[in-house]
Amino acid sequence: MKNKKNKLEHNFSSSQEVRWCPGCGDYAVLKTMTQTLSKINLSPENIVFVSGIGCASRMPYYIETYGFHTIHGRAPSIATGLKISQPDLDIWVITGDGDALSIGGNHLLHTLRRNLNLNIILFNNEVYGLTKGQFSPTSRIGTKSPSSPKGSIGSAVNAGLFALGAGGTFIARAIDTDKRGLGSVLESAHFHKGTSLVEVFQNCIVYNDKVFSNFTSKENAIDFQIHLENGKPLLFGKDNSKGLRIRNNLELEVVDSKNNKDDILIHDETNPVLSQLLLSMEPPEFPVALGVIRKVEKQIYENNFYESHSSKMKRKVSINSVIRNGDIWTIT
Amino acid sequence: MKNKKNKLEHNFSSSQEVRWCPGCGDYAVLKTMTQTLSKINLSPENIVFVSGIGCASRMPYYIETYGFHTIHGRAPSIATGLKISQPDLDIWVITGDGDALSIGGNHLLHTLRRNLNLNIILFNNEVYGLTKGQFSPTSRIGTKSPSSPKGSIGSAVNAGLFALGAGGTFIARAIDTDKRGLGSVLESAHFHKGTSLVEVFQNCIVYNDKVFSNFTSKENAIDFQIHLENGKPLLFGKDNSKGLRIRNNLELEVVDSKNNKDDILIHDETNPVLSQLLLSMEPPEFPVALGVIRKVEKQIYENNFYESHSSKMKRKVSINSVIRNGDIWTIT
Amino acid sequence: MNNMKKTNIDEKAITIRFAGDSGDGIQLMGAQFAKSTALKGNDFATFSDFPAEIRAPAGSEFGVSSYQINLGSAKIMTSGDSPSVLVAFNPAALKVNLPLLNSGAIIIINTGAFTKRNLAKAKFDKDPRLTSALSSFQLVELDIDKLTSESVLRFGLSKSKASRCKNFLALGLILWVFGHDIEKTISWINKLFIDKDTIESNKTALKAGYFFGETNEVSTTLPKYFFPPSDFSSGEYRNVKGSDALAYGLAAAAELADLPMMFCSYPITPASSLLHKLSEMEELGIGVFQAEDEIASICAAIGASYGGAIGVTSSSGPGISLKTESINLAINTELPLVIINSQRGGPSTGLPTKTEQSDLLQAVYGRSADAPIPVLSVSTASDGFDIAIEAVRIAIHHMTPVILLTDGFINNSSHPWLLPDIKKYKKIAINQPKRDIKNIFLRDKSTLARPWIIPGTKGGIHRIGGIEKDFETGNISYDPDNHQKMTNLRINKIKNISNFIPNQEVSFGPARGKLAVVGWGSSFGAINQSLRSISNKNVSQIHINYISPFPKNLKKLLEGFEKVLVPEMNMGQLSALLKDKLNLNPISFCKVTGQPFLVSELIKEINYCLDE
Amino acid sequence: MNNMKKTNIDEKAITIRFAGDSGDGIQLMGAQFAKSTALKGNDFATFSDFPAEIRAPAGSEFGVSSYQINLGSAKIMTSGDSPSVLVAFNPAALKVNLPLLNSGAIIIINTGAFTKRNLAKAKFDKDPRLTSALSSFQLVELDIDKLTSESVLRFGLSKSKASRCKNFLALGLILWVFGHDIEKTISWINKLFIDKDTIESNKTALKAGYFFGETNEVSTTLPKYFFPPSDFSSGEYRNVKGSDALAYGLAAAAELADLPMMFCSYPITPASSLLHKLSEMEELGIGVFQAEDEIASICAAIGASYGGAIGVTSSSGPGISLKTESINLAINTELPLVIINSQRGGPSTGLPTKTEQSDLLQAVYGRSADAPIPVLSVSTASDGFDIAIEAVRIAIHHMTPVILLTDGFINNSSHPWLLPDIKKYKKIAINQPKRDIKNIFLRDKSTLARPWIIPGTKGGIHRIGGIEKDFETGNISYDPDNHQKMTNLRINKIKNISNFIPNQEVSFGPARGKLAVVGWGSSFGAINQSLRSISNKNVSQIHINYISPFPKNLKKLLEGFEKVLVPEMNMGQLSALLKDKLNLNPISFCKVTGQPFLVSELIKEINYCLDE
Ligand SMILES: Cc1ncc(C[n+]2csc(CCOP(=O)(O)OP(=O)(O)O)c2C)c(N)n1
Ligand SMILES: Cc1ncc(C[n+]2csc(CCOP(=O)(O)OP(=O)(O)O)c2C)c(N)n1
Ligand code: SF4
Ligand code: SF4
Ligand SMILES: [Mg+2]
Ligand SMILES: [Mg+2]
Repeated sequence: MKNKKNKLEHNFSSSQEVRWCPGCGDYAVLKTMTQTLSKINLSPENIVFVSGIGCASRMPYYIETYGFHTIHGRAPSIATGLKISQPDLDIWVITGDGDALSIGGNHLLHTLRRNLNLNIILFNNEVYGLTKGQFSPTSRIGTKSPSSPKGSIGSAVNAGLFALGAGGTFIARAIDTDKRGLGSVLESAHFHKGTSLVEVFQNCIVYNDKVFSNFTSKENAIDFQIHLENGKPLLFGKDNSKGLRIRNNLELEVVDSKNNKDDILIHDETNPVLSQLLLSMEPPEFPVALGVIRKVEKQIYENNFYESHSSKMKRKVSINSVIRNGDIWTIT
Repeated sequence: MKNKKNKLEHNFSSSQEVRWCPGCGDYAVLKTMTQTLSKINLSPENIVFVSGIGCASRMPYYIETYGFHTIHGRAPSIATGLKISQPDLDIWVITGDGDALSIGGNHLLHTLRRNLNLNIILFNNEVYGLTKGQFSPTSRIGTKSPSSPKGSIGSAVNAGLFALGAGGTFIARAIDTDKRGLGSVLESAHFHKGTSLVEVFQNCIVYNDKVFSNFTSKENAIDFQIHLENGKPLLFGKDNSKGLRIRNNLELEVVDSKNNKDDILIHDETNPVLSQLLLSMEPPEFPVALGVIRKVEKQIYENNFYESHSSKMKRKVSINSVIRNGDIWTIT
Repeated sequence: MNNMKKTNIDEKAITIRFAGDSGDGIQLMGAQFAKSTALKGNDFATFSDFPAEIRAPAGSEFGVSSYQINLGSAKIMTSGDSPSVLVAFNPAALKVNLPLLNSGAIIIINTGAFTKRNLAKAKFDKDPRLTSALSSFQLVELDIDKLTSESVLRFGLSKSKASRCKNFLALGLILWVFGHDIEKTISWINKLFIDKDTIESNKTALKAGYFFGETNEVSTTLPKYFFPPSDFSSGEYRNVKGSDALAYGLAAAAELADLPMMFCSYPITPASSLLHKLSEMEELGIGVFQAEDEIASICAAIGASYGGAIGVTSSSGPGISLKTESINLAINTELPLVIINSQRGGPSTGLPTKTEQSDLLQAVYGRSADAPIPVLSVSTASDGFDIAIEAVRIAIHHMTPVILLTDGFINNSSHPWLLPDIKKYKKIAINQPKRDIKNIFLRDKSTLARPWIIPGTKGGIHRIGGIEKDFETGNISYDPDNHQKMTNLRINKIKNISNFIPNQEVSFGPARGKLAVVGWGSSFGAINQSLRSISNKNVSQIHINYISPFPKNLKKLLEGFEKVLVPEMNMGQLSALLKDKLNLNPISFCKVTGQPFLVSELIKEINYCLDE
Repeated sequence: MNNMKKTNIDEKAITIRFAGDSGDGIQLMGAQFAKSTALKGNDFATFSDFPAEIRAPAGSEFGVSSYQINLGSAKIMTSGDSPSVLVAFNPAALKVNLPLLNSGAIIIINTGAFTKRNLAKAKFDKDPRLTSALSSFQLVELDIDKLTSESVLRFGLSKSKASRCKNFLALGLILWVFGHDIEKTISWINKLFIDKDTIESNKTALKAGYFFGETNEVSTTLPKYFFPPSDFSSGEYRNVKGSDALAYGLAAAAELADLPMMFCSYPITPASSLLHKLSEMEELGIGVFQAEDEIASICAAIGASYGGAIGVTSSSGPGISLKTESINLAINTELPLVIINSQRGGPSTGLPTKTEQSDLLQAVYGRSADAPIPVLSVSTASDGFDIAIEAVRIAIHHMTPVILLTDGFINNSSHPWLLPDIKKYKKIAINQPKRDIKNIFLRDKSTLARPWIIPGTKGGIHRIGGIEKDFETGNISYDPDNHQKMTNLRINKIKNISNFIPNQEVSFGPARGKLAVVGWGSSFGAINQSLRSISNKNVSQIHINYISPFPKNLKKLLEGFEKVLVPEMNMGQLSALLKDKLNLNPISFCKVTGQPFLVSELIKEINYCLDE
């Protein structure tokens, strides 16, 4: 079994040299990605990785599928055109926090609202890696960087809340090095019918090392991560000793799970209020919500497109007859 | 008193001919806008109207203040630069659903998240008016238009929910012809410190007539509008006979207000869950929430900018000394 | 009303202009009159001139919408310099169009609209009928408003609804003036509207206008025009608008390549008409995607092309500018793509509804780095059909994005079109290998194009992107020599297209001579007409459709003339290219008013060049 | 190691290149060596060449980062064609740079890195030391790794941390080779780092390298170079990097105009260095806004200009392309704005870290409609100071956006800079009327500029926008004649700038002759050096900083030469302009490899032109 997996996985590693910094979180994501592809076991030629520009966006070069390394921020639009023209392809969009949420925010918004069946993997390292470390829209206020030597002054965008506001139908999160968590989220994203947005907390070892350590470090993991499962109570901490419940004022609070068993919320991927509350949680008050936060059904753009398209993109008449339709006259 | 107001209002009507279609909702908004400006009683030269492109975006021509009719979708960015360079100006951004949410979605997102002290008035007529009636991102699925003769296929964006996801600090709504509602919302927007987003439901009589009639028409107004006031219970309908309460599953429901007095929610402009629930309401199940839905305090971009700026944009040293600072040498 | 010629039958063509408020239905009326003219067998050309405002306040000067048609038994090349007949629905329409008219022109005014209020709105100090302003014209006063409301009285319509029939009443009258049959127009009305009352009232108004002409005293004040049928070559014809011909051409190209087409766009004047037309053409295997902006639209088109469909995108100045970065991605990844630019007055928002041909240098040079792209241009309304096919053919055959230039004038003008037979066109060969792919980037020797291997193809897995690629493997390469090689390749690939396009022909006149009048785009008709009028054996018209690369013989051809005159609706952009690319030294004749060239101003300039 | 010259003191200049992994600190080391060279009184010029990857896997060829410096007692115009000394930190650095070296060059290799693994990563089949690959060079083998780790042993650093000191060890050795004082470098290290251990270990490594040179047997295998001070004119000097000089120039312009400056940008290579530098210059009244994309950044700059500050935006190819539409808004609204383009290899993502000067035609022609804009260009690293001032001056004086072209090479190169005195510069006059505003759009007679009335000004209320405006009132106007008038105005306003800029000077050689070598941008040094080398009295260098409009005398000046040769790092873009604008017929010499011109290749081409 293990052997077989390894063999399959091999199919998805391209021959290109990987050009990330040693120690970059992108390596771990690449690994889990190829393993997930192997597990899903699709034919590589039916998979396309479309990416924008940034360190993360180099990923398509390293996976043995079709790949299109496009321009900054526009990968969702290119993927949209590709998906409409070839709806059966399995399309993954690889993007970064700058690529998706800075220059590309508008395309992300519209892709999410249209709900094409695409998987968007957003590598959030809270920095522009490729351009050498400037703050990004996900950088926390006060982030020092070459373009903000005294600290950035605009508050950060929360990728998940943004996606929620955009009408996203699948919102999930994982940590770069968390093979299991990331792997299962990638798999769910693949099987979700609609646009899946996966935010990966990815460590940029050169420009933003340990920026997520308040919940990813060994010491913090247990107390500041909550791994969601649909239909299961929202428990975390050592031996699941802590849980989340809702207060009267519609706010969340962390409580001792044993003494408040009945109050503990049950995860419901379809409830928008819960999605909002979970996506807003931040340490130290709360754990960070990981896994599939939201998953709902909505009309899928390319399905609507083909359903309403009278010829299903396959020509039914000749231009000869179309131009001869209507008020024509003949000179003899 | 009335006389005085009229006099003042006169100050804000420019000499330019108004060029909207007869019967367009924009006229009503213009009127309420100039009245509000008169009421606020600022000096016209300290007010700037910045707009994008679209029917609504012509408004700056018709108001006797400074005005900049820019390009499609970019008004928030131009207003941002203007606000940073002249933070004391009172800046209003005039935009449409296409201008703000189609081509300009990204700038709106980032303006909202940065929270500059600007007032953005979004004229939502669910259509591209100026380009002759194509569906827009706020058009409901199935909207027939010259570019969607069989009905549009992508689901609509909800301006308020989008703004909420973007971290907006002031989100309000009004109906074009509702002088009182619109006037008070415009005034609140002006006094809010931070980016105010006001969505105006505006009737395009030519391309999308009566698209909001399910809650704006005389018959529907009473049952399908709820006018919010902070700290007040969420009541609506004839004699406030109906109210909103929350169910266990974190969903809203409409109930008879007399028999459920204690359950009726109290409007809280600062509660994000409530904002989300109110913004999501749609007829026929729910009334449309009007007035100030959300209003919270957050750091203001230009304040942070000047606070952290060591010279407050007023040069303190000469370039002569700066270039002579460090490793220099003299040849004699 | 004074000394009136009863008929102009001795003339071979006449120009007539309808003008009224944006809401008066002038464009509709004009278009139907053009159709009717076509069915009558006369040649014609039309031009629409309307404001940027949707429905500007009634009666204002800037709200005037006009439709001009030049028709007759002669060969008609332009919509006419100056109208001999004006139908003015209100004072503003009169005011705005008065300066354009031929002296002696007939002006039919709707007296019902000549109220004090309307005169004020049109900024007439006095009623022009009471001044000398109209003294050199022949005024026909008709209360169209009243005639209309009376004619539809029995339908009990509201005043505003009744008034909306007035374009049909006027149309009826004009149909009578030109001796057209009204049956065709009646059946058109039957199809145009859904609401029964609207259909009936409009038909009634139409007939009222027609019979009013026939029976009333008008026949003594209005001339009648009877043009014998024009000399058309035999075949099937229809009236075609420029943007429609382009849409048909795109569909034809998809048929010739046997591929689906994805048209991805974002609305903008005057490009939207193409979007609208293609939105109705699903049966031809065309899909339309209205994106959130111009960048998304070109990117979606690139994505579609990557997926093996024909990606097409379309816009105007501001939107085309936004596509600049993405065009370079298509160049670098060598994907077929057609970018259609419906030029309009600029810069910036400029004059959205006015015409101009000033995006030529942007098309040829307007990208970062050495980024060559083929540029084609449409010359007449019907011409778009063939040029669209050529654009798609080059895009696919040479694996490159192609820019196709048209303009607001062409999109909104129309004329009779001899219907082509798609079966007579050469198929567009595609190179989408599906098996036995040995070398993914192996270029075709004659075109230098790479194969179009699309995702889903077994054995074809590869990666493309905007970074410089190795000539052999297609992998990322920062190698200096490779970059030079690829830069040369990109340039040579496009230059080489000149081996696949037709030689430049002479549109009118001899192949050598004293003066070549060289144009491109929508000035074709005006130039042609002016040379026909001058009919000097030393002057020829050379009109360029293939602008980048130029046809191989162009330099030689132009060197066969003593002088080269280049009239352009810009400040000299084709001239710049002729200097740069062919080392010629042309004389520039520029006009940037948002209005097409007049034949008269061209004749003047040509004569000046000849005399000099 | 074979027959080694002990010193090169008889030569007047030498080129040396440091090369290693992206993470080896090569750029830091090089920059400090340049500083030290400056303080020694020698002239120099530098060039950085690094990969697009941040820190590509250690040992790979594409991860090699290089720093080249040409220094000596002569006048140094370029960073040198081919290095005579290479310090290679690993096999990949050797592999990549070998083809560039002078025959006979000294190669110092870090033997510690010549492991099997690293040799494999560099794709050496065999250890090159064992083959003939290095036979024409002088090899100096040093285990820099080991020397470094031994020298910092006492700090108990981790292996990786210790290894990070090796650039300082190498720097120490090189300082010794060139007879520099190490004290300045030591005090620089003291300021560079915060962490005490890092400071101390690096200083220790530096000294170890220096003393190793002084005391060990190296002195027998390595030459020492002593250059007497170069012949500098008297004054204060500093070493300046191209992007820093530009930043200083912008600040100087703000000082001369006495206005705040808003620099609005979005990061992109190689433009970001300007963003970084200006982010540290608040004291000069400069504000920096990092926007969400390039469109927002230019729009914010336009907004700032509208508000009365100096708006500046900056980017490279892909980002500049995105600004196209907004530039036209600035043109139409006549707002001052400076757009800085740090050109890089393209098209599309292209070669982000390599240099090219191929955005010239885009700058001049790359917008929709007739949209003229002044274009200036920077020729050397320090030149940016003056050109930035000129760009701001023109923008404000003539109320227009201005494009300023620089490139990746200039931004990353450096040389000694004779410090200017801002007090000697002419102030930049602004026309921001605050009272008694009679006619809001009343143009200045000499510049045709409108006044810059900013919001907040009493009595100045008006509206601007992208729609065509009436010449007199500034209100929206669709009038045909007005559009022609405004189009002419826009063109004449920019043409007229030629009355305000200096005449074109001859940089080298006589004002008439056989051959003019005409360049622009970063090729200045290479062309100058080649003419100095050739020293033929019939050849002159004419280097153009004002590209649009051209200086008034340029045509005449160039017509004084029999031939005009235009070397460019593009496919002939200045040539195209000389043909179009001046009707000249230049010879193009093009190179598009992402690498600057070599003096040798220019000499060859110039001689070829002379012989022909
Ligand atoms: C149009 C354009 N603007 C700017 C750039 C420069 N650029 C390349 S990647 C990048 C940001 C990368 O940040 P992110 O998306 O977070 O990716 P990361 O490198 O952090 O993985 C920028 C600004 C570009 N390539 N193209
Ligand atoms: C870059 C660019 N793209 C497209 C257009 C064409 N355009 C003008 S307004 C508009 C949409 C207007 O819709 P909206 O913002 O909803 O305003 P409305 O007219 O409905 O008030 C479009 C697509 C343009 N002017 N510029
Ligand atoms: S810069 Fe950061 S994100 Fe980019 S490759 Fe290096 S470590 Fe990874
Ligand atoms: S088109 Fe619609 S939105 Fe535009 S002016 Fe007319 S009625 Fe108003
Ligand atoms: Mg990032
Ligand atoms: Mg709208």
